[in-house]
Parts: sequence; C-alpha cells; structure tokens
Amino acid sequence: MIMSSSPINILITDEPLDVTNCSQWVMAPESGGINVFIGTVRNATKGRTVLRLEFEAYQTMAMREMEKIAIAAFEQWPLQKVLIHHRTGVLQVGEIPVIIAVSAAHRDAAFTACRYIIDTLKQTVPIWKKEFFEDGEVWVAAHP
Amino acid sequence: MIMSSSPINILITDEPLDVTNCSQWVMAPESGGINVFIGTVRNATKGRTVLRLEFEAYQTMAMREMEKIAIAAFEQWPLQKVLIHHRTGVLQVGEIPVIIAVSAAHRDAAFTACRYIIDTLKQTVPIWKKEFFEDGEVWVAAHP
Amino acid sequence: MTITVLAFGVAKDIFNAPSIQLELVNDATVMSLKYTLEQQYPRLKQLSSYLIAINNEYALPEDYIHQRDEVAIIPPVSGG
Amino acid sequence: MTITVLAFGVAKDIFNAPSIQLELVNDATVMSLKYTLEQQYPRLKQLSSYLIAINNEYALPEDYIHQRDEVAIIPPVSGG
Repeated sequence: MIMSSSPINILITDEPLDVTNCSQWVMAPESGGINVFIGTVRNATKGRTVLRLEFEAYQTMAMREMEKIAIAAFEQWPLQKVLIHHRTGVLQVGEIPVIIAVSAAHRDAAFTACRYIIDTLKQTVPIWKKEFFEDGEVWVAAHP
Repeated sequence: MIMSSSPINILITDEPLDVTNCSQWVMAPESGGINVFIGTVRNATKGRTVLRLEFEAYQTMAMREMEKIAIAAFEQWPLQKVLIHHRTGVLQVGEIPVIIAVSAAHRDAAFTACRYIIDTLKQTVPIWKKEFFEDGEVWVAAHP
Repeated sequence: MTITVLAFGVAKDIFNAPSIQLELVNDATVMSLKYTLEQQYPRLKQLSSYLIAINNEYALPEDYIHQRDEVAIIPPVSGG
Repeated sequence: MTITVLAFGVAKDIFNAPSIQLELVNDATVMSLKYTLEQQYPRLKQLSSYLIAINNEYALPEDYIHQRDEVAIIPPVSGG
C-alpha cells in the first residue's frame, strides 16, 4: 500500500476488503462527491450455479498496472483521491473481490473516473478468476 | 424506512448516515456489482469557505419523491436493490448528507442507475440546503 | 375558503413562518394561489422559480385547490 | 540462454507448474519465445489469446528478452 499522504491507495491482499475503511480513506474536505464500486461474488454465471471463486494475481505487475490506472484517472479528471483494493484467494458468494473508491469536488468526475478504473482494471490488470461449479471449475475468459 | 423485504430502502433522518449499513443492505447473492454515491460537505463553494450546511426537508413529500425515483430506476434497469438515505439538520465539513447505493447483476446497470438517482434527486426531491459562510448564509439555488 | 400554505427553505424566510393562512375563493387554481401569494409577499417574485405542491405532489398551474388539501410552496430544491 | 517463465491462471495449469525453464537463443524476441512455448505446450494455442510481460510490463512481439529479465505469460485477465 502506498503511504496515506499519497492521493493513491493500491492494495492486493488475501484478507477481506473493508468498505468503511475504503470510503473513509478517500474522503477529503475538498470533496463533494465520492463514488464507490464494490464487486461482489455472484451466485450464478450464465445460468450456472457458482459455488465460490478463486482469484490469483501476478502481484508485482498487478500493483503496477493498478497504479498506472489510478495515475491515468488523475490525468483525465479533477480528482481528490483514488483507492483500488483487490482481494486474492478463495471467495464465497457475497464476498468482495474488488473495491474502487474515488473522491472529487464534483460528482461527475467521481462517477466517470470510478467507471473508467473498474473497466480498465478488468482489461489490463494481471489477475485471474477461477469459477467453481458443482461439476467442475474453469479459468474465466481463458478460452474462446 | 420501507421494510427490508422490499428491494427499496428510503430514509430521511437527522442522525449520521452509515456507509457500511447502506452498502451491506444492497448486497445480494444475485448481485455482481454495487455502486455507491456518497455526498460529502465540501469546505468551499465557488471559492468561498463553507463553515457548515443545513438541510431542511419537506419530509412526507421528499420520501414520496425519493421512492418514485427508486421505482423509476427499477423500471429502467435490471437492479437488485436500491437505497436512498438523506440526512437533515446541521452538517459540518466532511459529514455525509446523502448516500445512494444500488446493486445489480452487472455493473453497468448499477453505475447508470446510481447516477440517474442522484441527478434526479437533486432536481425533484423537496430538500433545501443552506450554506453558512463567515459573513452570512444563503439558501442554495433560491435566487438567479 | 382558508387554506394553510406550508413553507420551506427560502420561502420560510420570506413568510417569516413555517406556514401561513391564506384566504382563497373556492376551487382556486394554483395560478391564482401564486398570484395571491405574490401580492402579499412580493419577495417571492425574486426567486429563480418556485412550484406548488398539493397533497405531496407537484401541481400544475391549472390544478384546483380544495378546502382540506395540504398545500406547500416549493422553492428551487438543493438536496443531495 | 536459459530463462524462467512465470505462469498464472490457466497457463499454470498448462505448464502444470508456477514457472518453467526455457532454453532460448540470446536476445530472442517475444515472438520467438511464444513460438518456442507453443511447440512445447501446444495447449497454449487453444487460449483465446495470451500476452508476455517482461519485467512487469506488457511486451510487444518484437521486444527482446535478455538473460535476467523477469518473463511471465499472461493469459486473458479476469480480475475485478
């Protein structure tokens, strides 16, 4: 994690993520709006029951890619603080793999940047998700 | 507040709002994404230092208008749960006047609906904000 | 008929009260209510705009006001 | 030269190991690395796509690989 004096807070951990900590970290007296995206493990995908997920990260590179995304967001919108936390390991239905929190003076920047960050994270950050079903398991997006 | 078996949770209160409670309330096993908007009291507006804010609501009508917005969101996007909490009374810089939380199977609906709800709330819900400056106070948007 | 008009935000300051009593003809419209209000409280005309709510719903200028309706003056909202 | 290739996700399953050793000519390109990998692990060709990272950065097909670089195979990501 980057020091809290930085406006960027990046974390990859196998511990549960904390929504309260994340939203409090991005709060600032100059901020009027905070947008938070919380990913949660869904109980089904394409109609199949999901039992649990497992997330694996290429830790060093994933941290760098997440930091790049945060910096790119600061370059595009007037933001106060950006937080990106991702969990690894086995997660049950309802648990939280990812939290993104963005504060800004105005809500438009907070919403737009938060959406940009999760969309870009899903495209570029080297983290992989395995879905466990009753009759097998599969690495998501691996095969056509 | 509407019963928790409802997918809609509306509240106007003079007690502090609770981000954790709000985000937990919208979580559902069928949800993959939660978007939360947290309004916070900013320390300045148009370059003037803000000391504190005061929010006043036409309580009965504001509850109805907030519920209308939640229902309209459900009609437009595939959502799981919608929560709209608004605080009234005197708020200091950094405190939270509004929390909106939306859960959905997919993040696109959660983001879009959350944005729609805060934008519409600011246009239609009978709640008024007074800004306190060092040299006076003003009801926001009252005069051209 | 006498109706009570609830006031919020800047309208409460203009009335110097959270509500006022107003004498109207039976089945007056929202338009005539606004005209009567502005005669008695000219500062209302300085608002950027304001609406009337009847029974917790935004009303149109041509809507009628009845004896026991809950009537409220809604200055430009600024919640959120 | 001998390089170590780190593997993640489905690539780890294909290698049946979190990393493998690979013999490459000096200053091989990413393109030639992928060719060599696919000769030894034909199942890689069944992936919808995969990229190579050198020293924690996505590499282009024409980039060179040097002796002590940290090389990793990056199957389609699915975090978030």
